[in-house]
Amino acid sequence: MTHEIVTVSSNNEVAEGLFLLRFQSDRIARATAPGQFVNIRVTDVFVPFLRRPFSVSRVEGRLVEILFNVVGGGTQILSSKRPGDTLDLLGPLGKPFDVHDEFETALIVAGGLGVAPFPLLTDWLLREEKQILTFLGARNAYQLYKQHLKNLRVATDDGSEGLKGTVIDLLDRYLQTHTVSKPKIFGCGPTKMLQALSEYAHRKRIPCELSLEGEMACGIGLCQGCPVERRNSGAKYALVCKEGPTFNCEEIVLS
Amino acid sequence: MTHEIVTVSSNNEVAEGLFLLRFQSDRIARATAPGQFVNIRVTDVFVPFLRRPFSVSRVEGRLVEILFNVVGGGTQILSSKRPGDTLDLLGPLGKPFDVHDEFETALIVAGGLGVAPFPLLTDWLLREEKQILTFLGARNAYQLYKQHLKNLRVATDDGSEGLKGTVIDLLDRYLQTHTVSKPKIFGCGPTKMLQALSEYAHRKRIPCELSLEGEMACGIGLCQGCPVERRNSGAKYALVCKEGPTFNCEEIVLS
Amino acid sequence: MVKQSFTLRDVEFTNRVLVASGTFGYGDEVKGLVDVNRLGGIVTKSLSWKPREGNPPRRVAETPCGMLNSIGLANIGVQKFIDEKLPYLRTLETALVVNIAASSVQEYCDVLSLLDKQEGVDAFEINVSCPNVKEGGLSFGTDCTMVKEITTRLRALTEKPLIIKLTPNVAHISEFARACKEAGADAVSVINTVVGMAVDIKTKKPKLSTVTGGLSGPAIKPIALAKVYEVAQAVDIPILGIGGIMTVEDAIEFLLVGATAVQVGTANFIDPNTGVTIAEGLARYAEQQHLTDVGQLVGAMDSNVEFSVLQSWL
Amino acid sequence: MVKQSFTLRDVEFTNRVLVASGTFGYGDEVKGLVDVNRLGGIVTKSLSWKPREGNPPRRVAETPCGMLNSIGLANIGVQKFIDEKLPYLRTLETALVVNIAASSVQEYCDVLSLLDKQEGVDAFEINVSCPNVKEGGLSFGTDCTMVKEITTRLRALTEKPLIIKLTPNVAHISEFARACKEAGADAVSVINTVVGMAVDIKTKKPKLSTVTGGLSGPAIKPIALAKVYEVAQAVDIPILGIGGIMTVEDAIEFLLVGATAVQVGTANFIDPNTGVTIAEGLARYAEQQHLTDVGQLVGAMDSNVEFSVLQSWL
Ligand SMILES: Cc1cc2nc3c(=O)[nH]c(=O)nc-3n(C[C@H](O)[C@H](O)[C@H](O)COP(=O)(O)OP(=O)(O)OC[C@H]3O[C@@H](n4cnc5c(N)ncnc54)[C@H](O)[C@@H]3O)c2cc1C
Ligand SMILES: Cc1cc2nc3c(=O)[nH]c(=O)nc-3n(C[C@H](O)[C@H](O)[C@H](O)COP(=O)(O)OP(=O)(O)OC[C@H]3O[C@@H](n4cnc5c(N)ncnc54)[C@H](O)[C@@H]3O)c2cc1C
Ligand SMILES: Cc1cc2nc3c(=O)[nH]c(=O)nc-3n(C[C@H](O)[C@H](O)[C@H](O)COP(=O)(O)O)c2cc1C
Ligand SMILES: Cc1cc2nc3c(=O)[nH]c(=O)nc-3n(C[C@H](O)[C@H](O)[C@H](O)COP(=O)(O)O)c2cc1C
Ligand code: FES
Ligand code: FES
Repeated sequence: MTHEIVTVSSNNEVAEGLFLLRFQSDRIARATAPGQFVNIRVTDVFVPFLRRPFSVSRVEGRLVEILFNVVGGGTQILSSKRPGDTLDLLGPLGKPFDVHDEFETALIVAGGLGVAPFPLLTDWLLREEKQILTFLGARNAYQLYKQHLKNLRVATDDGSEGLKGTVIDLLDRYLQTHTVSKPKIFGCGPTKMLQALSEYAHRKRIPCELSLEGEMACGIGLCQGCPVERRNSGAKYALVCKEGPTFNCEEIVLS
Repeated sequence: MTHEIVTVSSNNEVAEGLFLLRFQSDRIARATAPGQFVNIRVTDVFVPFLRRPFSVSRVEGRLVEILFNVVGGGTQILSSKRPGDTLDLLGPLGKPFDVHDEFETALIVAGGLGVAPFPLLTDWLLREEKQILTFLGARNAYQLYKQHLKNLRVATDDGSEGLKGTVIDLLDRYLQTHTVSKPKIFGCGPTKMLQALSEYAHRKRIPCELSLEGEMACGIGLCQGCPVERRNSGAKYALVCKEGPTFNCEEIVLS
Repeated sequence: MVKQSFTLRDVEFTNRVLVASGTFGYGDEVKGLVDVNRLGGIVTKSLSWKPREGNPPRRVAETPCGMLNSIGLANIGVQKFIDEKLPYLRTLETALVVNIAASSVQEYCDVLSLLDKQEGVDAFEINVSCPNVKEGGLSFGTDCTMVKEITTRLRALTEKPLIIKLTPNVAHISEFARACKEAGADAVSVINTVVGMAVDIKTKKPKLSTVTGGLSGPAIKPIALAKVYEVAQAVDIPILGIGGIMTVEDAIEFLLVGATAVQVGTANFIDPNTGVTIAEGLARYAEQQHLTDVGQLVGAMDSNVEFSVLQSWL
Repeated sequence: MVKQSFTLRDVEFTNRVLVASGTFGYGDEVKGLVDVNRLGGIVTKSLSWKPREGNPPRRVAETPCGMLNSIGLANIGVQKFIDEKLPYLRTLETALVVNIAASSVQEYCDVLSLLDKQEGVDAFEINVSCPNVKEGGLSFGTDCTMVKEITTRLRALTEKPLIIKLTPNVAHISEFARACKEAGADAVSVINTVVGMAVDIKTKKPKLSTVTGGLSGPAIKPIALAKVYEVAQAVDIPILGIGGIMTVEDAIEFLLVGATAVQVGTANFIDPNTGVTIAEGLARYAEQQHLTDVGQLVGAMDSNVEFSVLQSWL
């Protein structure tokens, strides 16, 4: 983890309200594993006051990509950054997805902006020579981001592209009609979708790792502000910023 | 007084750390008399929290000019405004200089950025067919702003231009060697200079109006936050934003 | 049309957004700039028996997301208010709440009695955050028995709505609210400013001439919400919520935690129209939420946690 | 070279900037990111006898120029701290202040006694902003006699510097400081967080699971300065100034009003290096001011106004 001032090299709206921001950082480009995030100070006045966490979406040479939705004040300011502007950030932070364990087929399941961490994961999985199937869900066709993903299948709430339904329906239909060898699910998206996904994975006995997005104050384990309930023995809560943001879905209770 | 969102048409550094900002507003261009000010909200986040008051420096058609120094957060943000950006402002505010009373020669005395209100005053005095003599003081030649002033004489602390000394010395030397008919002093600048100037005017029995710059919260008489001590009978304090910012120097005690 | 009004005793306030004492002058400063008749009510600057000059400069200082003030209750005095301000205020449709400050219980009574006879005065708000000269200047507002005494004495003098404005600078504000209710207050205003200070490190002097002052603005909004919530849990009389309200969303927060209405203060210095904007925003919001009455938002916060001092949060 | 250090009893702090409890973990989270040896001291997260899980989510919420927290004293417990954290902390040169939280006077005593024996523990800071289970959860910190009792009991148990951390959520904090001094405290820390809350109007639920929480950050700086000033006028024991310190200028303000040293809290969440940056900035500032000792800034505010509750500022 390092604290750096980096330079924005590009920042474009790639889908409805969805921005792709690239910045230069050798260190972060080299050190980041899929599922990790950077914590960005979007302004040096105190509004918004806290840093804003964003998954590293992809790395290309010394360029690092983040993908973000404009949902409030912080992302608004971030969307106004121009090439040459600087960003004050801490990263890479958090525990990455595990890509080394005993699986052969990665089932990547993303809801909306949950797609953010998966381009980088895809690159790593390819290096590990894993099979990859990607299931992407969004409200409508305009909000889809499909770059740098493999074997893509799409579901939209309004049916404007792909299956009309949830990304879980999409996954389920596929698995009913195909057999996949040694599957493992990688999921990211809204909490409701993650709840459904982890139930599904549990029922189907498919190993499943999820990336969570909870409110954070520090992002580095200082404040104890980001608990998620543990399912099993031991401490009652885990810290999303340190012990996560990726968790095996059997470990945690999503609420 | 109106509340307007105006558009910046230009904003340039015209001297060391000194910016000239032009914006478009028929209403303010028409309604403003010399010595009045506008109260600008430089940002819609809460830092800085309060509006920032600036004298109207000059009016040209529907263009209004303000002249400002970057001294802190608010003026920093203001200096970054670009043509096309909007400004939220209240104005014109405050009591203008009196240009109609019985004088023939206006002695304009400005210290540093105290020059701000005088281009507009000069235009009005010319219309009233008054004589004008302008005495300008600054730290050094780089900080001088000399546009749209008449019969200009200069003093600098370091002697890099004009007389080496204060603007009061400059004024005094002139009045010792020249006779002026029915003079009246118009002064604006740092409080210390205004104190010296009002003593001088008092000693020489020259009528004198000063424009003050105190901290303000509202700028429109709501908060009682901008008192200046009255010299004579009646209420102990006057409100700079409403009963000022221009005062006859015999009315007030500068502290 | 959504119902916006609320009543205290027999006085109707046309909507739930008032402007707070000391932040709107006597209501006549903003002619032409604000249509004050679209406000639920105007609360005047605190009035005392004699005029007050107020504190020497410097009286205001900016702070992060807020400001400090040390005005010193500068006001024109009750008689001049009656002679010079009331005639205009009478012509307005919006409710007029006169705020009273004093340095003795007797002064509170004298000012209120004189105003109670005046046509056009709809209600009273009592500023107890004033130094009690008898007690060597200790604020009335931090002494629960004093607050109760003032309320009792004033209650006996008027049939008009009597609102006590509480200071947040106490350990348990709900005790003060209870005392006010028991003494017959119709409502409480929560909160007045929070004690604060700032230093100019260039001059090494306090920024305010009085060293300490009153903190207001968005910085204190979370504090004000907690105080309103504490009071709402303790008493059932109406609460006027005050503190850092800048937007309609802020106002909704106050209603949800239990405020019957809100007062907009410091925001007026940035935009004197804030109160009107919020009043209209509240009506629009209530419509979107398919409510028939903005009042349905009051205390509508959905919380299973019952209020409990047991909580330790650090 | 400007002198930067100060001492409490026989413990020397190499400079006047510490990191505040609960905002720097146990000092081991930021290895590689912060050179903690350049801090005047580290104050640990509050430790209780048994480990505490803390409050359910949501525990933090952003506010204008600040944040609310409701961590619930989540900590690993004193024994685990001794076994797993202290060995590393011992290797550091910076002073180690262990902060203690408890739900009974006895628990305070037990935790302190156990720690007092441990090598590497330099001083104690007592967090009295904890619910007193005996008293139905009322915070110890708002009860002056309780604070005095805790101080007396703990004083008897240790020769190490004993610092009582006061809550701002009282009417007259100076009374509490006096009680601490009389009971033998070596210093007081001023302030802990201010009670606050926030509501999510989308869900109509309080943002924090515990409804109310503790407000911190620049928003409370003016409040903290006023409390430090009030305490400095009342007692002559050292004060550790805390509240919204983000920059060296902020720290200077605290020293000027009477703080012997400062603690940096929430700022660590935005930049964990803030404490080090401020410590070095203070030394540089003192040099520019031609001081021989940063301590010359302590209480150096130039104010003719003697502190007086007589001031009314509205
Ligand atoms: C580990 C982690 C990784 C993340 N990665 C990404 C990413 O790659 N791309 C992306 O667009 N966003 C990501 N987020 C969410 C992102 O941090 C928030 O959207 C952002 O902080 C909102 O800031 P804001 O000031 O614009 O909105 P705010 O004004 O803070 O909030 C606006 C709205 O967004 C909601 N919101 C705020 N923070 C979060 C959050 N952490 N999670 C969910 N909702 C939130 C608020 O409840 C509110 O309704 C991530 C969050 C975490 C914790
Ligand atoms: C009626 C009036 C007219 C003014 N006209 C002009 C003008 O035409 N051009 C111009 O450049 N400035 C003018 N000023 C001063 C201007 O308002 C301040 O410089 C500005 O508000 C500083 O804002 P800031 O956020 O940049 O600085 P801040 O961060 O607020 O303060 C930075 C430094 O500037 C000092 N300062 C802040 N406000 C004032 C003030 N009102 N007067 C003097 N010093 C101050 C502070 O004490 C501090 O030392 C005027 C002020 C008033 C009251
Ligand atoms: C400049 C100023 C003057 C004030 N004067 C008074 C007053 O005379 N009487 C009073 O009861 N409250 C007074 N107040 C307090 C406000 O009415 C309000 O309670 C407080 O500012 C908190 O609300 P806000 O954050 O919206 O400003 C004053 C506040 C400010 C900022
Ligand atoms: C997330 C968080 C956790 C805290 N935990 C503790 C704690 O365990 N014990 C304690 O005495 N103070 C605790 N505090 C209070 C801080 O130490 C400090 O007194 C307060 O935050 C004000 O300073 P600041 O504005 O610089 O943060 C905590 C503060 C925050 C923000
Ligand atoms: S966000 Fe601070 S510990 Fe996780
Ligand atoms: S600045 Fe508010 S009355 Fe003058």
